[in-house]
Amino acid sequence: MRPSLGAAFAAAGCVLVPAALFMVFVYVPTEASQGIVQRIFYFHVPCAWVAFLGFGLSAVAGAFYLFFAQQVWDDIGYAAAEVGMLFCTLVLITGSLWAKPIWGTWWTWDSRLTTTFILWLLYAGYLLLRAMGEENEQVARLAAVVAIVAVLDIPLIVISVRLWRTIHPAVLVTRSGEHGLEDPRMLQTLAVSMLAISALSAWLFWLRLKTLRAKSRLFELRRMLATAQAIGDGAP
Amino acid sequence: MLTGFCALLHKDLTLERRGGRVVIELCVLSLLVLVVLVVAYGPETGGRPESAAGALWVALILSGLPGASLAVAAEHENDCLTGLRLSPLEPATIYAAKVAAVALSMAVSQAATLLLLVLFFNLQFDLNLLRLIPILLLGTLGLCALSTLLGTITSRLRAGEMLLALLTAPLYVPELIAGVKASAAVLSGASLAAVVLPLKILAACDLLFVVCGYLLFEYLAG
Amino acid sequence: MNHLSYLFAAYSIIFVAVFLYVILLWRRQVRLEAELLRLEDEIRELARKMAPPEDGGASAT
Amino acid sequence: MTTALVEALSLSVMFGLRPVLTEVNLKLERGRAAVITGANGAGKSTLVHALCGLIGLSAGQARMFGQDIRRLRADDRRRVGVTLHRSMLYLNLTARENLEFYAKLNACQKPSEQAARWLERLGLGAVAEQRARDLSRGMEQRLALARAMIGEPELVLFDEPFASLDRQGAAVVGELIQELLARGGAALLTSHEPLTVKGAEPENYQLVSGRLLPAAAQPSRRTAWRWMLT
Repeated sequence: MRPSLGAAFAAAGCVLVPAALFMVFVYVPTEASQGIVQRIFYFHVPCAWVAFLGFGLSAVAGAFYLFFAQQVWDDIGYAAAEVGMLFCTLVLITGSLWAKPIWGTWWTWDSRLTTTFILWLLYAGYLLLRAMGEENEQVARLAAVVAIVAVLDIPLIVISVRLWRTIHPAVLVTRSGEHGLEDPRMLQTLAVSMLAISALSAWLFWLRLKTLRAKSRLFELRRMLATAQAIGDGAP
Repeated sequence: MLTGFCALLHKDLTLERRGGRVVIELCVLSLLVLVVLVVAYGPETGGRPESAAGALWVALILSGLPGASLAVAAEHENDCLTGLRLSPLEPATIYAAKVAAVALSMAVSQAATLLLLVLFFNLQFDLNLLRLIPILLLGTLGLCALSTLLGTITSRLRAGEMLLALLTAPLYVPELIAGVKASAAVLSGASLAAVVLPLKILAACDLLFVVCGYLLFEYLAG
Repeated sequence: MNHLSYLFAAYSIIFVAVFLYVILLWRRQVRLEAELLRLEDEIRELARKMAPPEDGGASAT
Repeated sequence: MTTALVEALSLSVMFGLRPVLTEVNLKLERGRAAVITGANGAGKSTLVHALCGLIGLSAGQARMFGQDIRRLRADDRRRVGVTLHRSMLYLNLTARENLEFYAKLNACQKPSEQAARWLERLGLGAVAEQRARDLSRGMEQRLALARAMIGEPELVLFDEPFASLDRQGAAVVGELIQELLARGGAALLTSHEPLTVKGAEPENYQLVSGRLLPAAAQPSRRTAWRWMLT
């Protein structure tokens, strides 16, 4: 079997994910003020990063699809949105699990949380459209438009929600412009898990894209067969 | 281009005058939403300006979505949209005229809603209410721009109206936040300074949605 | 301040979710590929049957 | 003058899995008319839709006035008149209002005069103030034809123009087409039965399962198969 990009992502994931887990659970020191729950952070942040990346890719692919009308862009947009949605869900769940012991509540309508939740809702709508609408060009184009508008909407949501207080910790970039991780091992752990989740999500994206490409190919073949049969019927 | 826009708008207004159902549907839905919210709030919470502002915007969005899909669906009735696409008009002109028509019908229902709001929530009839008008107009424009754009396709689908609501409502959230904030400030008699930022957000969203619609409509009309 | 259960819950949910997603995709892929193979065979079969190239004279286009 | 007014280059259309049009080639020059006959479902309406750029092509190209249909400029679109199966009239507008509206869209100089003229021309004077909803099928068809003609097009594509017209209506449409051809226009008509156009020698085609053939030809099974497999 020839080596493929997907296999490379899978291999990178196989190495990096255990490494990241080892660093999270064994290597990194426990943070002083939050205790052990703080270790959720090392996967929470990469998940958020990957979710945003997925949604962004989905919007870009949507624009390309509208412009070039090639099926492959539609497939890329769909796959990216779905993987983005998976990690966005994980961000919300891990965030809640961190918030319960630290803030004493699962959920609060804080600006950062609200923004993320609305993002989740936007793409929930997108995926529902994909699932409920028919599988045709029109729905694909509408999905592309939704992805594009949704991405443009994000900065606006961020601005409008800024009007509220935020209690979400700003760890990576604090007010003074530095990162808030006092021990260098924490930064190393974050970097490794960032790579691990990126590789994992790239692999998932690649897998999903493969099923979508297979589906498109299947559709093409069915079309060819239908053409053949129609010609057979039409001939005397 | 302007003649085309005027012709389309004139056509929509004639149709609406002649037994169109959009304005009536919008008014009835707004009325229902207001009544439901007044009952649900109860006398205590219902007395606060924030509640009134929230009710106003819930009425706006809940009546606006079906209203817009009704207006867009009218264009599919006898394949009229195809007729428009065959005409020399640019898709963007068709979009602009449709948004204007939907926004006009919503503005009418909004006037009625405002009147009912004052009655139901025991507000003061004074000039202060006039300050709500620009806020509401901005909010209406944004909602119309979004729902007309997305409604063009969803109104042809099976679960179209639900999908339209699912797609539009989250996109509309920034306007909703800003609009409720601004309306609450106005109703509680706060100074103008409190309204400036929400108004800016509303205007920015409107601009974004209108530009998106203007650029993307031609891909959806096809 | 020992909230180990939250930590484990978070990490297990991540990996369970990813695992389930992979299983889902894998099953879908297997099904699609079987269908693809079947269709490709069918087309090849048709092509073989119709292969004898002989110009009928009448143009179809 | 040599550019074709409307042209299809190996145009193919698929609806989902169903091939509706396959490798259609067609060229219509000034002063020419084409009549396309075919059974129901043979793809006549789809061909008209595809030529107007209303549906996506799975292969090939549709051209009007020498330009790709998707990039047709606004003032060239004014030179085309189309009727389709559905009349594209606003049911709650009167016949006159419908015509005036479409006249304005086509940037006619005097919309109301144009509308009055075409109402008269197609014998709709008596029903001018009736809503399109209340018109009979034949009257609606006449109004749809007036709608297509109101921009004084050079090229008309009429899908089943005679379907529900009486003899008098058909005669009027025949005259319209004759005039159009005389002033150097072109007409493409579809019909489920062979028809003649007075004063013109139309090119006759038939559509069989989505393939356009000369009216006399018989499709060859082998040729079609070979096309499919390459």
